[in-house]
Amino acid sequence: MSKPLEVPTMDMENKEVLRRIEIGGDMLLNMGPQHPSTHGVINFLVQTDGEVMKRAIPEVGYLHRSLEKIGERCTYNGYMPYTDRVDYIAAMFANQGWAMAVERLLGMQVPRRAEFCRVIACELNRISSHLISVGTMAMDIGAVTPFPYALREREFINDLLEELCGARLTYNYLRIGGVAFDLPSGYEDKVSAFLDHFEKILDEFNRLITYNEIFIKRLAHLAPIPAQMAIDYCLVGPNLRASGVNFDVRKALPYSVYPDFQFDVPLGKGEVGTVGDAWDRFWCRVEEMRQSCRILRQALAQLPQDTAIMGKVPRKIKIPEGTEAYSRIESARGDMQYYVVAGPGENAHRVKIRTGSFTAMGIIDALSRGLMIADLVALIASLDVVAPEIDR
Amino acid sequence: MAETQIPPPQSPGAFGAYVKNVRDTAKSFWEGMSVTLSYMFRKPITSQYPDRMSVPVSETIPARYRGFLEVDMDICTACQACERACPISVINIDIIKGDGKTTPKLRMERFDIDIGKCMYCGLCVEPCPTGAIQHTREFEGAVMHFNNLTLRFVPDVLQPVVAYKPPKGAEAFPRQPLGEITRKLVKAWDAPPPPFPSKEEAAKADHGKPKAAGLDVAAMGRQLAARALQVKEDKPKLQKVLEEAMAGTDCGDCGYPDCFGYSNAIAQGKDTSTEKCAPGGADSKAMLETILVSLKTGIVPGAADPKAEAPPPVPGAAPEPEKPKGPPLSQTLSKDELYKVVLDAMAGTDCGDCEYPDCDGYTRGIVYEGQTDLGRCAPGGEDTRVKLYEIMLGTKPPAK
Amino acid sequence: MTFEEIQQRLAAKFGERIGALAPANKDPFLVVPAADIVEICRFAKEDEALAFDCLMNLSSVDWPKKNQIEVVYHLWSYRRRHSFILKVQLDRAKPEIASIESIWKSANWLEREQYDLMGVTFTGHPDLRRIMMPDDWVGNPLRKDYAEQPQWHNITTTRDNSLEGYVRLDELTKKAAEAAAAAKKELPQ
Amino acid sequence: MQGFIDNLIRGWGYDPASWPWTQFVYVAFMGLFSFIVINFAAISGGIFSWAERRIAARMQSRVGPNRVGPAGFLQWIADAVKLLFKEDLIPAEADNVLFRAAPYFMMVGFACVFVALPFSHRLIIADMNIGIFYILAVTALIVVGIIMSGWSSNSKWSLFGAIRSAAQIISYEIPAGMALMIPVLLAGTMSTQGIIRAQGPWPWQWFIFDDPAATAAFFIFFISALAEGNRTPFDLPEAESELVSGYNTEYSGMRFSYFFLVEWGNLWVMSALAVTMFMGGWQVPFLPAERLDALTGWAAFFAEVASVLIFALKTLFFVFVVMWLRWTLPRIRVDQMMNMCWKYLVPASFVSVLFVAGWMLVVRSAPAVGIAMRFLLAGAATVAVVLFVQRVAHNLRDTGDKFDFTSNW
Repeated sequence: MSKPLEVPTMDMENKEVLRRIEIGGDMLLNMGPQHPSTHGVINFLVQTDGEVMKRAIPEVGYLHRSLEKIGERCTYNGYMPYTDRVDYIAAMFANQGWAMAVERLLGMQVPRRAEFCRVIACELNRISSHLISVGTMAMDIGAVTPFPYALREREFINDLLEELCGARLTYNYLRIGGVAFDLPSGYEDKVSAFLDHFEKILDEFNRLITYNEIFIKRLAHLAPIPAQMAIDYCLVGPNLRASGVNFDVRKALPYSVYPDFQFDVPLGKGEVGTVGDAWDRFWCRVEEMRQSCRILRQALAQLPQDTAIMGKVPRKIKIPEGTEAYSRIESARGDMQYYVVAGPGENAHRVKIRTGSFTAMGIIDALSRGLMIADLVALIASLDVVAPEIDR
Repeated sequence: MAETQIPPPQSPGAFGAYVKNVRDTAKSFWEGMSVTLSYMFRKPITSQYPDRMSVPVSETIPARYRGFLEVDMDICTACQACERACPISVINIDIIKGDGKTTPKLRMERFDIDIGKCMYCGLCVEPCPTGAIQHTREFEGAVMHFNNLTLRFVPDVLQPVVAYKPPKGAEAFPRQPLGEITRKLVKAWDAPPPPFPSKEEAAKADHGKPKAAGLDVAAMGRQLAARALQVKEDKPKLQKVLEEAMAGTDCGDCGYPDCFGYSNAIAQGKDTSTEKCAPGGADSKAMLETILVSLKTGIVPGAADPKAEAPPPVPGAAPEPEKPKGPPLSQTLSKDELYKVVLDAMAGTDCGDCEYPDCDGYTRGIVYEGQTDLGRCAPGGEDTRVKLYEIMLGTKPPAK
Repeated sequence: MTFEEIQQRLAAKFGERIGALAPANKDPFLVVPAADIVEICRFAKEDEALAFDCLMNLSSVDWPKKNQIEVVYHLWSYRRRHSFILKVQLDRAKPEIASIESIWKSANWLEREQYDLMGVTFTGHPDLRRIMMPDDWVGNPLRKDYAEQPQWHNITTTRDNSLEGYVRLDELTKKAAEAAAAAKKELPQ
Repeated sequence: MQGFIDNLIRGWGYDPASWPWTQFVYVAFMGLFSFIVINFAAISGGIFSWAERRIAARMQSRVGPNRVGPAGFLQWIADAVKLLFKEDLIPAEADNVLFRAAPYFMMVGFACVFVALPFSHRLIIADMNIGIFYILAVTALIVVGIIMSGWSSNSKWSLFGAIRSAAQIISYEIPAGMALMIPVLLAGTMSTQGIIRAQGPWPWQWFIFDDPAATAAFFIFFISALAEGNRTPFDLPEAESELVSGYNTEYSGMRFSYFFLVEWGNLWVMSALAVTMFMGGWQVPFLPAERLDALTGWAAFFAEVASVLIFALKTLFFVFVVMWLRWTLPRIRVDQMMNMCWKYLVPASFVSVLFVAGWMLVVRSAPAVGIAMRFLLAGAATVAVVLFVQRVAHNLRDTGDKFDFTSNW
């Protein structure tokens, strides 16, 4: 390991320091915070020798809204719209994580139909989140066309979710103990019509970009993450499964009504490069979209007919101080975990949200040694890192 | 870490790899190019908003769309449930209380929603008893000045709007078609900003939430207590008097579907707590207590003999005269009467904050099982604690 | 393995330094002394039966009443599919604990976040810098007694709320109306 | 063009050789023709930028600019005027002289190519006998302009873009040069008109189908031309996702419009060169070159119009193919780009030149083999096109959409 780079302090007045730093002939580049391919506001301090990078140090915190501090001020139901903002591309999962954490605190049961509504909304949101991740990754490698195709499909999902809960991005659809609205009439056929269309679009997407030779040459063997390193850095979700670790919270620690559905967990097989390289992460996300379609079809088929969508919850939720609960769900970016300690009266004492992107950022520094700048862009895209989730 | 991780270049020496590379490239280009060319001959997905739309955009928006908020003031009961539900306090309602005779009982001087700060989460629409506040499907609200983004549903502050009194057991509440009010209120995009006085100017005009004029809580309480005494046996009439002491907004915060339910429960003696009326706040609590005390002791407190039984300390009112040192109620009353008084002193919200399942459990703990910690009723807070010490020990509670 | 078995295994190895399993009405946790956190974590990782190969979550809770800061370690084992919670109670004035970055690499960023937001210093951490707040920020936001500084490099942290503006505006219009009414009343004598 | 001016002078009753004013007339005409050609280059650059945005939009299932003028056709004029009025920023620490000069170097490099590019049977500025050699030499000037702009912007990212682009253009000159040797070999002359005259109007008479190596040479030339024009998959210098916009990041206003013009004008140059060399240029069917020369009066005029149309159609087809490639393929990495040039294109172009030389000897001794090979290759090409059209139709139906080329423009 080379000597850790002494990072110049960010004193704003003396900007000269940052620009004139020359470390043994290397160039110090500031990639970000406004940069088209950092997926939100992140800054990379890149020490390069020409094209090849010696080291890329991520700097985060530009999007820090301190959601955990707000959690201590809001009532339990009042905090739900804030959880949408933890990861606004996959907001439904953050809602579900928070709802499950508080339901564990209250020790209450959610009616079966509400669980189905949650699963349907979450799986649709997983597809739309993966579409953005896959679309932006293709655009970062240079292929612009797959991005509008992905966004077009995402628009159909946005319309479906808008019809279900009234918002396209920050849904605030779940409530403690159930869901806010029931499925509108005729919703099932709209969703199944979308699914039929979408699976064909997936095949077309694979033909266009996944198996494109330049795409493969750019991503195969790029930053392969061995399984042990992935576990050590606590990578989760598609990043972990691409390295061959068979762990999906929906299967390993089943929650909600997932045990009733059959679906398999795509694992990285190193089809075009080594196991756990950027292409595998890309492929895992494409396959997961297909599996989500399977889950959605089964959820629509087994939808219970009773109309209870809300469990018995007191109007003002008060939980005895000091009780704590830990909930884990399989978000689009992996294992999202809520650690909630109840406080006096109506609000929590401490909320800690552990998201997939945060630990994925931790690994970039180690992986970036020796990559080229174009590869750093591809690596960030393949880890599907989203700024709001890192900074919270 | 391997120093350089540039992928191993294919060895072109092997002629097979060379040809395979070229063939793979050609095949994948063939596939990719055919897909993009096929899109040349398909209808693009873009709907060309705003002018070349086949169907006007408001039809394409689903019914549950959460656009700008709209309050139909004709059916708004001024219960401020929406203001309390909003996590970022974007709604600002100012209430003027009246005595119901000369001035209407409840008027709204201001009902502002700052749609610039609103996050359209829909939490305010749920608790509204009459569905006055709704999300419209309006979203075109661009304005030049940030302060124009506040919708003012009370048009003129000098003519406050009278709160709506929903008829008993009414299910549907007539309202104007959704969106009309908001569309009128959203200003033209180039409207000039409102002439906000700066903080200093406002300070000169002794700015601050004015004390609601026109309602003397203690006096009204005594009046209602007197009327309650005359109709002591006739439960429905008693219920009417009790309901007058409440805010009358049927907001359901007290746990009963509407004000009738709560006042009827008190009239029948099932519910002795006087604090459940959240919109009524301190005023209606003080009035209800004077009525209950007068019903119990048979004389209107303070009307005939000011010293005999001063009303229990009303928070915020003038400091009441020092109570004569009688034995605390816990010795004088029987267990079940004591039970009723202690339960009456609690918040009655069954919140379970006191580690007892509900208020009834906590009261039984104090009265029967000798629970000594009297400060556990979180929602009741300070004044419940004062009352419990008053009843059980007859002394002032130690400072928190 | 269930929580009790894990606790017994740890107690067998570390004897009296391991406390009893405290139930927190949902997930029982184990309070361990701050001094030998590194030793316990290394054992938890290397021991075959426990095999906690992943530090899932590292958070800290501020208890001003108990004048304590609790650092909470959530461990997870991918091989054994079981989880465990370790808690360490530190003095609130100067929270200080050894870094376990050498055992699990994910601790690197998690510890930096707690250093930045709660003020817990992790000795032996290779790169202990603020992660969320700017380097010259004062105070630790997640502490209960944290007051936000009014401005940072003369960027204000507060914004005038337009609702208050309208309240002030209404006051003036009411004052004006009353003045007009009063003036009209004297005029007719 | 010189013959045309001499006839004109004789028409005025003077002998061009001895008349003292001949040189001035030459200069005047040169000014006139260069004015016409540069305007043509600018306008075609602008129209291509509008066309590319519309085609790219249609391929991405969107609409593209359709509000300024009929179908948005005047969009490029609006852009040009906007660029003219934009403030012309020069970064504080930029190297003033180089920063200002860079765009003009690029313009010069780009405009000079038009001298030797034919437009139709008679319309060519100077049918030099060293046409191809001149074109290759002049395109190298663009590299100088790019390096200048990248270096003088004094920003690390622009420097990255400039160095990448320099490496790319210089290394792809070699395969491009070698690939162009093959038409020169087949036609025996380096003059562009001569090369076109050596081909016939019908596909099997074009050099592309002369022999397999010539077809390979066409692809090698086309790929190298893409690289020299900084077009996808070689748009590394202004890789949006990494370098934001490479060497022309710091430019704005009029200076930026020169870069903009050169990039899109290059499309015409690249396609015109490919059509001239390999696809038979302006050859009009049923009218071989000799009969075309002999025509006079209105017949000559209509023949001329026909040859301009044919040349323009073929060139526009290739312009469409270049745009189509841009909106399908991802971007190559820098080392893969160099790897591809030196390990794939350069050896392939050398082999194909040798093959063509050998092939010409074979054809001289047995012409039947030559003709058979031409028809074989032309047939293979048509089969490939038919298969491709079927594949496109299949893609269209596979996702359940209908053929619709008329709505939502």
